[in-house]
Order: sequence, then structure tokens, then C-alpha cells
Amino acid sequence: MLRAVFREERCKGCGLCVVACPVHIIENNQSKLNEKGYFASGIVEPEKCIACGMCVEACPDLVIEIKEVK
Amino acid sequence: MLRAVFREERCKGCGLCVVACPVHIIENNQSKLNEKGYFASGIVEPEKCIACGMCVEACPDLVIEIKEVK
Amino acid sequence: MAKERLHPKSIQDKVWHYCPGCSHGIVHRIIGEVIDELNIQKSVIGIASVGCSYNNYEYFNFDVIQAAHGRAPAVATGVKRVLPNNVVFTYQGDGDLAAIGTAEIIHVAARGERLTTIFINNAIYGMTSGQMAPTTLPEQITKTTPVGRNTDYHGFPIRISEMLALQEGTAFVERVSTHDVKHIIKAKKAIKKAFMVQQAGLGFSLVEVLSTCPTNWGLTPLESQEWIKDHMIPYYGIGNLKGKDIKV
Amino acid sequence: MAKERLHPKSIQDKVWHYCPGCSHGIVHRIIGEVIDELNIQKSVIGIASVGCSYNNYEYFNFDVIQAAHGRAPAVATGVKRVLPNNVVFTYQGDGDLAAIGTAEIIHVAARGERLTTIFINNAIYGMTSGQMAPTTLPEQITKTTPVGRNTDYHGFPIRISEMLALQEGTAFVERVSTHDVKHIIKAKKAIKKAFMVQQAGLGFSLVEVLSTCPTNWGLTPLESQEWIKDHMIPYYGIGNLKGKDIKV
Amino acid sequence: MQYEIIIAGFGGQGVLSAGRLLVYAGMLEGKHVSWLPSYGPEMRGGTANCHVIISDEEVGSPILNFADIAICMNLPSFDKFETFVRDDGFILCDTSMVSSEKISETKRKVYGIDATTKAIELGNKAFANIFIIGKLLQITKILRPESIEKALYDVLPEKKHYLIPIEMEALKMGLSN
Amino acid sequence: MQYEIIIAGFGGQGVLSAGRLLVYAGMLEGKHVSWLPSYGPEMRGGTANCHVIISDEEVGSPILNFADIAICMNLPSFDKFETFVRDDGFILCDTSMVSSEKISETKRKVYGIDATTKAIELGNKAFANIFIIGKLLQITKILRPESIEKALYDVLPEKKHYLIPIEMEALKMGLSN
Amino acid sequence: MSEKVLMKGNDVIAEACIRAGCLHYFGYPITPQTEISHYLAKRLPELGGTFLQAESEIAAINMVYGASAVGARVMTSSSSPGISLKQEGFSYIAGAELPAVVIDVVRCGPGLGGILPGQCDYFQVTKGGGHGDYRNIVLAPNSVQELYELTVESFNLADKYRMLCMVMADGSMGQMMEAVQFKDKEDITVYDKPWATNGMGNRGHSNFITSVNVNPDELEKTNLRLQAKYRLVEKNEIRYEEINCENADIIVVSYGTTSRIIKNVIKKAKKIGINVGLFRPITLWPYPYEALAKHTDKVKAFLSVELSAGQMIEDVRLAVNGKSNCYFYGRMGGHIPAQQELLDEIIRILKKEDK
Amino acid sequence: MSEKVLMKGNDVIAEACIRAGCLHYFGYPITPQTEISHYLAKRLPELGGTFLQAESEIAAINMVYGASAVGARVMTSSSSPGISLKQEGFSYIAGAELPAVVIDVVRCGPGLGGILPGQCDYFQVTKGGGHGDYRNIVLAPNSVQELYELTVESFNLADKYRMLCMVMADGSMGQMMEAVQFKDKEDITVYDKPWATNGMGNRGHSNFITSVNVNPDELEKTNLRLQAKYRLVEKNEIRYEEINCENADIIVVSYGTTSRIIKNVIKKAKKIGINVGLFRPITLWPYPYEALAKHTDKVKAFLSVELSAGQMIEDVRLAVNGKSNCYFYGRMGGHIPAQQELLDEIIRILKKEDK
Ligand SMILES: Cc1ncc(C[n+]2csc(CCOP(=O)(O)OP(=O)(O)O)c2C)c(N)n1
Ligand SMILES: Cc1ncc(C[n+]2csc(CCOP(=O)(O)OP(=O)(O)O)c2C)c(N)n1
Ligand code: SF4
Ligand code: SF4
Ligand code: SF4
Ligand code: SF4
Repeated sequence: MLRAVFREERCKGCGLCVVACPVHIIENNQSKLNEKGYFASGIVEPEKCIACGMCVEACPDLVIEIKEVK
Repeated sequence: MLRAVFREERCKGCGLCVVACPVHIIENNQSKLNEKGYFASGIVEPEKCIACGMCVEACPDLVIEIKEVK
Repeated sequence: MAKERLHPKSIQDKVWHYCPGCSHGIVHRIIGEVIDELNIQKSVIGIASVGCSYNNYEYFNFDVIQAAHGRAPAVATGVKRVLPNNVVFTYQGDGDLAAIGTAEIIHVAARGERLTTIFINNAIYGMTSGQMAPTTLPEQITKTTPVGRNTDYHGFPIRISEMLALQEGTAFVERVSTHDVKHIIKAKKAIKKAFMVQQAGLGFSLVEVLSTCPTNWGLTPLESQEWIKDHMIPYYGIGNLKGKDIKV
Repeated sequence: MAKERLHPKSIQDKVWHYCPGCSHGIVHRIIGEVIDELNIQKSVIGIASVGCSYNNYEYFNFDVIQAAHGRAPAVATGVKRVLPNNVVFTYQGDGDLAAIGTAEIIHVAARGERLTTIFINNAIYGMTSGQMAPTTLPEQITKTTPVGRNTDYHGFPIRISEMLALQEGTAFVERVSTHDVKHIIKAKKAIKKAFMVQQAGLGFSLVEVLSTCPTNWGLTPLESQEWIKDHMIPYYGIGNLKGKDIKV
Repeated sequence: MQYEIIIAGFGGQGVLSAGRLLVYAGMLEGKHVSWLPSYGPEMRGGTANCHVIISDEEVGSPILNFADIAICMNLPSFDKFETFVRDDGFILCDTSMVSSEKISETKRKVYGIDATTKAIELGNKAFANIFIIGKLLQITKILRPESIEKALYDVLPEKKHYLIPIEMEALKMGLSN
Repeated sequence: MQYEIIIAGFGGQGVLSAGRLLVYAGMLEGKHVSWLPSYGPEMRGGTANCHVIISDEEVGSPILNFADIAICMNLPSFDKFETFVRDDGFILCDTSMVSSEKISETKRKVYGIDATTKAIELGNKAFANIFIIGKLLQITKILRPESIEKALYDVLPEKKHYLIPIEMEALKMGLSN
Repeated sequence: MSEKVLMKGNDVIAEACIRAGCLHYFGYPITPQTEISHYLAKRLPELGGTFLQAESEIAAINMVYGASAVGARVMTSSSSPGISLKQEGFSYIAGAELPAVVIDVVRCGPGLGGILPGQCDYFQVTKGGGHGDYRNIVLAPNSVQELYELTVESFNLADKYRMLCMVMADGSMGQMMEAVQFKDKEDITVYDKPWATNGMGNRGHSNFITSVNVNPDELEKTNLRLQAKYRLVEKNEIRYEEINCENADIIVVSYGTTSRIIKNVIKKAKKIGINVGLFRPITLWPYPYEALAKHTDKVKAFLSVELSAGQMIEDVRLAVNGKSNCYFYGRMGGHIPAQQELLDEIIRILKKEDK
Repeated sequence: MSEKVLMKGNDVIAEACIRAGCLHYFGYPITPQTEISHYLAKRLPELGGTFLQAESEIAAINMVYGASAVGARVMTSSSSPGISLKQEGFSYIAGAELPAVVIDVVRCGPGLGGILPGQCDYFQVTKGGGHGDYRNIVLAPNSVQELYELTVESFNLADKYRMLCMVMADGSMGQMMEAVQFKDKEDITVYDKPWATNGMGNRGHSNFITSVNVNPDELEKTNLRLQAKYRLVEKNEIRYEEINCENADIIVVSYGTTSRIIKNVIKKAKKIGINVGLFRPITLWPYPYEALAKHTDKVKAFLSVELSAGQMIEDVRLAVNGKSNCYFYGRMGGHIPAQQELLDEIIRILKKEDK
């Protein structure tokens, strides 16, 4: 299945993917900092992902790839 | 009488006044160099001068004045 | 609609140093993808400039030359005249291109150098921490316009795209925006076309990208997107200015 | 119609060094007369540039500052910001203004500095003995375009007036010519108006004067006049580009 | 007495203002002080640090090659500045950002406070620096809390003064931690 | 033997090419030569001059502070370079441009030829320089007329070669004047 | 004297400029001196002066040229690459004999280099990076207090000699905060400027400002006049500080930031019985050759410590003129030598000299 | 060897450039070196190379930077004010370690100055007019023949060391005509340029050219590498000429145009029993300090003769290091010292030394 995969260590928590997602499954977790000191975003309901790539377009930090996940 | 007066020592003999003069009374004397080494122009029939100032407009070297001559 | 979107080959696997929400990252990704799609990774030569993206050669995975402030178009000219068959582009901010580099960009356009310029217009100097740029909007507050840009005192923003479109050597100019996905996709199309216009040898091509600088605008990334939409686009307009009908 | 025409007060009584038939002299005379007519000899400050007219301060009879090549607009800005009530103008050739000084002239226009620029476009570098200028016409032969300006190789002439008219800070732009008396009289009108626009504080004003350089064109003074008419005017056009309707 | 302190962390953690606050308070107490920030593109998503000197005598060089105290607000800073501390000095770190494992590895004396976690609890991770200052004051008595409060009023722009009571609360929490 | 010559006149009088012709011919005759023009804005409606050295030995400085011969094609040049000539040297001048009054005032030996007048008679004031060269050759025998002719063919662009017979005629007139 | 306040070096420069009566600033942003313009952007328009962000460093220096030509006190500020771009302008200012103040907050080169502190532009500022025989006065403060005082002074010097006066600091001087005490009133000399091209008015004759002269006699005369002026500056304006030089075993020559480290080193060295002297040139041009030369008989060696590959060392050697040994120690890239590092170097040198 | 031909210095430079295999020229007109571009404007396009008149000197040097970055032999030429404008570019070229050739036909300064010959930019070209610790190789020919040979050589040196090599002539060198004899074939070394950013191709990794590094450790390392290279150049590339130095009473140090006058003076002096030596540095950087120093014991004095207010004299003094007296004689504004004038000066100095 094609799905958005977040490389969390690249994320700067800007939140642009959150608003870009047409199915509203991306969230920015305001409680845990990644190693760069940012609150990273991620998909909360992966199974709902339609792999549209909108988040890829929106993300300024190349955090997200759309790829086959088993 | 108002008339064009040539300050010959300023003249570089470019000939622009010659073509500008509506009454065709300016000539460029090709036989005598002025102290700068140019053939200077001058009015050949002063009494025909209508003091229109066309030559003043045309001259790049401020050679000509229109002024009262006795 | 779903298709694989992997890390572009033409982008190295490094975390870049831009601030959260900064458009530089978006445009970098687009450039990487376009170069992959045009299959020119081996021949493209990028010219980095002076601004927050000064070291984009650490991120791009193709040859890059770092140029002095404002001089990327001249450097690119030197490159292209020696290697007319390589694809050459400059990547410049508004301080770099529209202030110190004004003469250089106008003259590559006038000469019709077969070059592409990606012009990041974020209406401010990012790297040096937020001074007025030539493209700063009227009333906009920056470190050097502390009570807002007063056009009577500081002058008017320069419409770079319009000015360059006027040059006969320019083949293609488009102003695009990064404020939402729809426009980001359009931006990519324009950038791709600009490269193709160069490949076709038609003249100079430029894409002006209305971009965010959340850090120096003092806004969140999301607010910054809004600010492009609400302030920059109304002032500058977006769309094609030259070469719309070119088929490449 | 007959009226007295004496040596202008604002011009010193010296023989200038320009070549026979050179338009510099015509424009100098016009400037002197306009300054006399506007009665601003005591307040005007001229900025000389680098080109054949580099030492026009020896001819003008008012205060003049000689500026570095291309930088007259910046120098003028420094002057005008300190002395906003004085009339300040730059006098620049096409090498000076349209090549090395491109950034400076565009930015005074964008800033809307209350300055006037007299731009002598003779399509060539005079002082340095006849190299291509940014305004050199296509096919024109110069020392650095020995087989003629090839737009594909050397680029296209820059239309300075059009580019500067585009800037919002610009109030008045007109392109005039010196190729015959009728046009010389029009040139004077434009120059006078440009000064008056400055006095009215309306913004930047510029007059581009299509001019001869018989020496480096390799033509006689009369042939040079023809060349303006037959080649320069068809390419550049003459007339007002901005501020036609301003009443001053 | 002369304190040489380095304060380091992520760009957004307020390490520069922490330093500024310290020297300002120091000056208010009549001491000789200097403050020198690292500056530049590191600011963009990178790390920042500043060198602070608070002394009874005139300050020589404002640039530190060693410090009595290193305040490390994140892991990279801890790694970088651990060896910067003199043998008789100490490290003060934000334990929300530096793992206890790491801490246990160093030979230097280390104090800790989970400043960022506490700051997030207080509603803004930007308060982390003031927790740390509180802890510093607890350990060293280098400055009086009142001086910090006065410094806050002088240093912050008027429109941010409403935050000072919360900041002082954080300071006290640090002081008593 | 070494000849140091200065040639001076108005911009349009061909003083630079006269010099060029001399050194070219000198080289053809196997001599060491140098030529140095004055350059710059003087060209615009002003005066021009060049320094010429024709020598049997290697040339030291190409710049002259004194000359054996000054060729003055106009009055300002005469005024300027009169004192430039060594006591045992001479001045050669265009008597159409320098009055005999002036000439009588100098202590230097002076030769004259009314080159410009003659040139105008021949149809072009630009021939004045070749008259002068003829005169120079007559006085000094520094170079052979044939070398000048050969130099003319080498120096002038092809499309001006048709002028060479007239120039040689002028040269001969100078030589025999 | 007013109270001590804590300020950043760059802010102090800006404040000093205002206090010196300079109300016109033209500049272009560059790290590490941008705060100067932020400060002035706020204050100068309030005071009825000019703050103008130019389109480039070149435009800025030429705006300064224009403003100075009409008689204003005027300044610009920049850092290394920006200073390189202004070289033509500096040469014009010298040729036209205009007063102007330039602040140079030096970073690391060459090229875009880095933004950390450097002293690697010593040659550029002292020997003339531009073309032609000209000189600029160069002041090198080493504290925020001195930044203030010398910046004010630079305007007086510029006006007095009608020449460019540069204040050379480095990134850390500009960025550091330290206490500074402002005077209640500055010592400002107001100079008549009859040469200013500020409009002919009733002057009766036109003025002009120029640096060109195609007549060699006249251009040589201009140059001789400039040289005479420079000799006068050399006579009147040399400044330096000596610490512990009287009985020193070795004299360290150092200016700006590095000289402060030496102050610490002197203390450290004393503890181990070494007498280190500090000779600190405050004017880098004119250079205090004679004052430095006075020590040649008494010390074992001289050591030039710089944030460079070795530049001022040439002036030290010119001063010492073979009468003693001269050594160099430098760091580059933004690194600052540590006290111990310098002390070790001093010990090494003294050992060598004692052999 | 082909036949001798009579050519203008500037034309010879242009021809030498082509012979050295440099097919790319970017420049901006300025007197007294415009003929270089006239020549190349005709020839380079015929040869399939590039002649491009840039919009400014700054654009030109940055075009050179770009062309060099992709591996081409490339040059520009200019004169004093134009060279000042290129200083930032020079510093970038040094920092990025790019080979490039720059011809500087020096005129008189400061400012717009005059267009007559000068040597008043010696400091600028030898001490680095730009920012940062860097050096350019500087060659100073004194004949049209040498203009040719050294111009060709400059391209080899630039490529060999990956640095900027400058040929410094003056207005009269560029304008004079003299016989020159071209080689049938030039000694051109072709250097591999694996660092060139000429497109990744099948290289397998991307290249980049840069002069920036914000990491002080790395930037210091870059600077140390540059310095090591400069030491190597100092070791390998010093050139000079000595005439009559062996038994000289006084050694005149002089380069370029003025050194030719000294040749005449030597002959003149011999006639009145004075033995004058000429020490002519051909590389102005690296400067032949040691070679010059070898003479300190034997002569009564050194005299630096320059078309300046006294610049190279500092290098002479650094070389002599107090072991002999150093004098200076200079002219400015385009004036060239006359032989007698110099001889008189020499007599004056010798009289003083004999006392
Ligand atoms: C010659 C020179 N002048 C100034 C600078 C300082 N400087 C660095 S980046 C920059 C401008 C950055 O603004 P912009 O081009 O808009 O890019 P951004 O940082 O916003 O991406 C300036 C002025 C420099 N490095 N070199
Ligand atoms: C920095 C610099 N570059 C180049 C020059 C040489 N230069 C003198 S005048 C000139 C251009 C003259 O052309 P233009 O401006 O068209 O004026 P014109 O002589 O035709 O009146 C140039 C390039 C210079 N003096 N300074
Ligand atoms: S857009 Fe990218 S960087 Fe921003 S929150 Fe989403 S994944 Fe993180
Ligand atoms: S226009 Fe003037 S310069 Fe020309 S010929 Fe007539 S008078 Fe003489
Ligand atoms: S300062 Fe602005 S332009 Fe620079 S990285 Fe940050 S957001 Fe982007
Ligand atoms: S060279 Fe041309 S522009 Fe210059 S004075 Fe002569 S004709 Fe006029």
C-alpha cells in the first residue's frame, strides 16, 4: 500500500502538512520534542491515508515520502 | 540690430549651423584653420541675418550669440 | 492520483538549516524533482547566492557554485558561455537579486543568456535578520523600517518580473506562490517550464516565487502563508508575464 | 521671433573639449539656459559622471560633484537627502548609466528620489574610444562588436526610459533627440519640465537624449545627425513616456 | 570573584536572553560584566550560545576558552561544551533535553533541572531558560533574585511585562528545585 | 646612433601615425625602435604627441624627457616642446601652423615646411604628416624613403593602399623641399 | 558623566554616531554589524536626519560621498566583503578630500568566509585596498567604551583632515555587551566647509568636488598635497597604549579583541615570573612605529598576535627594523587564541631567545 | 622562433592570452588597456571562444569566477579604479581556490585620477586589496617581449596553484610599441581539474565551489591550506633580474617602466664613475626578499624608485631589515622621472652616505 511516511527527525513542526492534508489525519504532537528540538508532526490514522501527496507538496523540509508500506 | 555673432575661436567647424540656418548665410571656410586647428564657420552675408537663433540651437560649441550689433 | 513520491535523487539526504515553515525548503524540493524529471542531474549546474540559501550546495546533489552577493547571474554567464550545452540556473533571494544584484540580473536578461533564475521573493532580508528588501511591501515593518515601509521615504517595491519581462532577451517569466498546495504545484510547473525554455535555447527565463520568512516576519508558518495570500499576492499579482504560449 | 541669445550665465566662458559635432555641447548649452530660466543657478547641484563629460564642472557655472563611474545617482541621493530643497541632477552617458550604473539608476527611480537625470544616449562608449554600450543598436559596429552587434551573442539594447518609467517612484520620463533644431528645441522643453517636476517634489525625472558621437561612429557631424534620425529614432522612438500630463 | 559562564541550546530556547538577563542583573549589583553571543546562520534551526562574565574586577577578554559553568539546554550543547568546563566548575543542564545516561558519562559535576518539561507545563517552552536561571541562583548565589526581577523589567519591552510574574514564579520554582 | 624624436600636433594631424610609420620603417631597416603615444581625453579636440626612438642599440626607457628632434605640427606643440630639444638637436615644424615670428624667437635650430598648406593643396590636410616625414628624411637621412613606402603598405589597411602613391609623392616633395 | 549602561558594541557605535552630530547614515546590511543600522533606522528619522538602506555597499559609499560633498557629517558601516566593494569609493573620497566615517566590523575571509571575528583585513584597511596613493585614518578600539569614544572622535578627525576615518572593530567587539558611560556633552568641533558644493548661493563662484585631473603637473601637486597631509596626521594623531612595557621580557603587539586576551595573559605570566608587555596600537594608520621602536633595546623579542595569517607583523618588523626578533602568532577562521595557548607561545619564544 | 613584429603592449597581452590557450575573456572598458579587448573582440569569437563585454568590472570578475569554476582558462583586464571594484571578486577567487588571470594596466590615482602611467597600486596588488588573508601572484614585466612571455606564464601559474595571477603593467607599457618575437609553440601545461563544477556527468558525486564555511575549525583549516600554498609559491616562483649589482655602490630597486629608465641611468652613472646596480623584482608577490637581502653588506644604500608616493619601499625595507639605509624616490600624477633627475638623486644619496 502507498502511504505517507514521515521522517520525524527532519520535521520542524511547522504544521503546514496538517492543513494540507485533505483527509485530516496529520497532527502536530505538542508534547514531545524531536532531537532537533521541535515538536514533530505525524499521521495519526495511517490507514486513512490516500497517498495523495498533498503533504509532500506542502512540507518545506522533505519530511514526507509516499511509498509502499507493508 | 540683433544679429548672429560667431566667436570663431570656439568653432570646431562641424557645420551644423550651416544646415540649420533658414536663410543659408552661414558657410564653413575650408581654407583657414583657427587657432584650435579647425576650419571655422561664419556668416557670409550678415545683413541677411534674421536673428532667428536656429544656429544657436544647432551649435554644439556655444560659438554663436544673437546680440545687438552696431 | 496516488503515486510514489520518494526523496529526489537530486537532493542529498541532509536536514537543511532553514527555519520551520520557510519556503526555501519547498522550492529546493521542487528544483530537485524537476531536475530528476528532466533527467539533467548530470549536466545541470546551479549557482547559489548569498542569503539563507548560501550553502544549498550541501543539499543539492549536482554541481553547484557559490557566488558573491548579487553576482550569481554574472557567474552563471561565465559558466554558460563556456558550457553552452549544460543547464545553468541561479537561485537568488530578493536582497541578492533585487538590491545589490540589480545590474547583473538585468543584463543577463538583456543579453538573453540561456539561463534560468529562481527568484525567492520573501519581501525581506532573511539571513541578515530581517531588514527591508527592495520587494518589502508598503507599510511592512522590518528592522530597517521600524515604523513600516514608507514609500515616500524608502521608495516603492520593485516589480522584478515585470522589469525583466520588458527585456528583449527574456523568453519566459512567471510569478508564482508557495502559500498553499495548489499554488505550490503551479510553481513547480513554472519552474519546469523555465528550465525547458532554457534547454530550447529561447533566452532567459525566470520564476519569481512569493515566499515566506516566518522568522523575520514574526509570524507562524501558517500565518505566513496567509500573509502571502493577503498581502503579497494582492500587491504583486501572480501568473505568467512572458512566454505563456511557448510550447516546450 | 528674433531675441537676444547670450552666453548663458550658468555656463563658464571656456572652450570645451568635446569633438566637433558632439551632442554633449548642445545639451550643456540647454542645461545652462534652463538653469538660467528657472533662476536656480544658486541652488542647483550637478553630478558629473565618468565619460567624455567627466569634467563638465569646468564648464558649468554652478556647484558640481564629479562621481565615480555609474554612481552619480547614488551621489545625488546623498546630496538630496541632506539638502532636500536644492535642485539636484545627474548627467550621465549610456556606458555610465546603462551598464555599470544600472542598479543605481533603477534604485533612485524606485525610491522616487526627487532628482533629475539627463541621460546622454549616444549608443557607444565615447571616452574610452568606441566600445559597445548597452544601448548600441543591433548590427552597429563598435570596437568590441567589430562585425556588428549580434543580439544573439551580445544581447539586446536596453530601453532605459521604458524600464525606468515602470518604476513607481518615477514621475517623468521623456526621450528626445538632438538631430535637428526642431528636436533640440523639444529636448530643451523636456529638460526644463524634468527640473520642474523635481521642484514640485513629484518624484524622479529623466530625459534620455539621443545623441551623436561622430568620432566613434566614424561619421561626420552631419552624417551623425542623419544616423540618429535613420537608426536610433526608429529603434528607440522619441516622445514622452511618463508624466506627459503633469502641469508644472 | 569572577564567574565565567557559557549558556548554550537551541535557537528558540532563549539562551541569549538568559545570558543578557544575568549580565544585566550583574551590572545592577555593581559588578563588571560582559556578554558575547554566538551569532550567524546557526540561528536558523541550529544552536546558539553566549559567553557571560560576571566579575568583581575589570573584565579582560569577553571570549571564553573555558568556563566555570556551562549551562546546556540541549544535547548537542552538552556534547560540545562538556569539556569547556574547568575541573572545578560544573554543568547545569536541562534534563528534559539531556538524557541521564549522557550525564552519567561525564567526569564533570552536573546539576540538572527538567526545565523544558516544566516550561511546557507552565504553558510555554520559552520559559525554560528562567527555570534554569533559578537553578543557577540556587547553586551559586551569584546574583539575587530581586536583581533578576528588576532586570526583567528593564530588559523586556513594556508589552511583555505582564509575563514577568509568571517568569518570577518559574524562577522561584527553579530556585527551590 | 640613436635618434630620440617627439612628434606633436593636433589630434587630426596624424602625428601618431607619423611616429608609427617611422618606427615601422626603422624596424624594417633592422634597427631597435620604440613608440609611445600620449593617450587619453586630450584626443578630444586637443593635442597629441608620441615619443619615438630609433636606435642601433637596445632601447632603454621608451619615455623621453629630452629629444634630439621635435616635430611640431602646430603652435601649442612648438611652445610645449621647444625646450624639450637638446642643445645639439633641432625642431622641425609645420610653418603653416607656426608663425615665423615664433620661430625666430627660439634658440634652437629650426627647420620648416608648410606641410598643411601643401597638404590642403594636395586635397587633404591629413597628408601634412607625410610632408613632414619627407623633410625629416631630407635633413637626417635617418631612414630610406623605400622603407617608408614599404612601411606604408604594411601599416595602412588594404583599402587605403590606393592613397600610397599620393603619399609617396608628398614624401618626395618633402624630401626635396 | 551619565550612568553606566549595558549595551551591545554595535548599538554603541550607532549611539556614538548620533552623539557626534552625524545625522546621515547610508548602509547595506551585513553580519556582524547589522544592529548599527537597526538602531539608526529608528533614531535618525526621529532626529530629522537620514537613515537610508542603500541598494548595495557601493551605492552606500557613494551616497556618503555625495552627502559629504555638500558638507554633512555622514557615515556608513559594513564588514569585510562589503568593505572590499567600497574600495573604489574610498579612493575617490581620498582623491576628492572628503571627510567621512566608515565602521568596519571585520569577519573572517577570504571570500564569503565566515561571520566570526577576524583581523584579517589589516592590510586592506591600513595599506589601502583601493587604487592610488592614499591613506585612511584607522582607529582600533578594544572595549565598548572605546568604541564609543573613538567613533565620536573619528568624525572630528575626518572633518579636521578632510579624509576618511575608519573605525575597525571585529565581530566580537560589535556583538558583545559591556557597560559604557556616555558623556553629558561631546567634544565636537564644528569645521567650516567653504569647499562644500552645497549650492553656489551668494558665494560668488561655483565649487566643485573632483578626484580627476588629466594634467600630470596638477595631479602630482594634488598627490603631494595629500602626502603632506598624511605626514601631518602621522605627526599629530598617533595613538597607542602600553601596559607593562617598561620591564618586559617580551612585548606583545596586539590590537582590538586580541589585546584584551593579552591583558589576561600578562597576569597569568606574572604568576610564573615572566614579564609580558602589551603594546596596543590604537591608530593602525598612522602606525606608532617610533613608539614601538623605543623598546627594541630593552626586550628580548616582539610577538605580534593577530586574528590573521600575519599582517600587522610587517608593521612591527618595519618599526623594529632588525634591532630585535619579531615573532607572529595568529588564529584564523573565527578562532580566538586562548590565554594558555599564548602563554605557551611566549614561553617557547623566550626559551629560544635565551639560548 | 618567428619573426620580430612591432606591436603595442596591449595587443601583445591579448595575443599572449590566445597563445596561452585562454579562449574566454570577460572585461569592461577602461583606459589605458582598452586595446586588449578590441583585439580579443575580433579574435576570440573567430576561435570559438568567448569575448564578452560585461556590464561592469564586478560582473566581469564574477564571470571569470564562473568560467574558471567550470574549468576554463579565463582572464579579465582592467586598470586601477576597475581593479578596486574587483577586490571582492579577487577575495572570492582566492577563497574558492580558482585559477584566473587578471591584467592590471595601472594608471594614476587616487579616485578617477588620471590615465597616465602609475605604480601607485603596488600595495593594492601585493598586500591584498580585498578582505581576508589571501595572496595573488603578481608579475611585473618591463618590456613588450616580457609582457608576452609573462602573460603566457601567468596562465600556467594560475592553473598550477589554483590561484589568481596578475600581470601588472602600467599605462606606458600597455601603450608603447616595441618589437616582439613570438615562439612557434608555447609551453602550456594542461592541468587536470577534477574539482571543476562542469556538470556531474559520470563523476559519481557532485562538486561544489565555495569560499564560505561557518565552522571555524574548517575555515581555519582552509586558511592554513591557503597559507601553505602561498609558502610553496614563495619557495618556487620568485623571479627577479639583477643588473650590475655585483660591484654596485648603490642598488636601485625598481620594476616595470621605471626599471628601464634605470638601465639608462646605469650607463650614464658609469661615465662619471658611479657604479649603480639595478635590482628588478619580476614577481612583486612573492617578493624576492632574500635575493635582495644578499646585497645588504656590499652596497652603501638602496634606493627604491617608483611611480608612487612610496609603496614598494616597505618591501625593500623589510628585505634589508635595518642592515643598510633605504631611500625612496618617486614621481606621481603620470610624471616619469628623468634619467638626470635620478642620477642627481643617486649622487645626493652617495654623498650623504659617504659622510
Ligand atoms: C557583499 C555583501 N554584502 C552583504 C552581505 C550580507 N548578506 C548576507 S545575506 C544578505 C541578504 C539576504 O537576503 P535575501 O537575498 O533576500 O535572501 P534570504 O536570506 O531572505 O533568503 C546580505 C545582505 C554579504 N554577505 N556580502
Ligand atoms: C570603474 C571604471 N570603469 C571604467 C572606467 C573607464 N571609462 C571611462 S568613461 C567610460 C564610459 C564612457 O561612456 P559613456 O558613459 O557612454 O559616455 P560618453 O563618453 O559616451 O559620453 C568608461 C567605461 C572608469 N573610469 N572607471
Ligand atoms: S510540513 Fe514537514 S516540517 Fe512541517 S510539520 Fe509537516 S512534516 Fe513537519
Ligand atoms: S555649429 Fe558651431 S562649432 Fe559647428 S561649425 Fe557652426 S559655429 Fe562652428
Ligand atoms: S530567516 Fe527567513 S528566509 Fe531564512 S531560513 Fe529562516 S524563514 Fe527562511
Ligand atoms: S568621443 Fe564622442 S561623446 Fe566623446 S566628445 Fe567625442 S564625439 Fe563626443
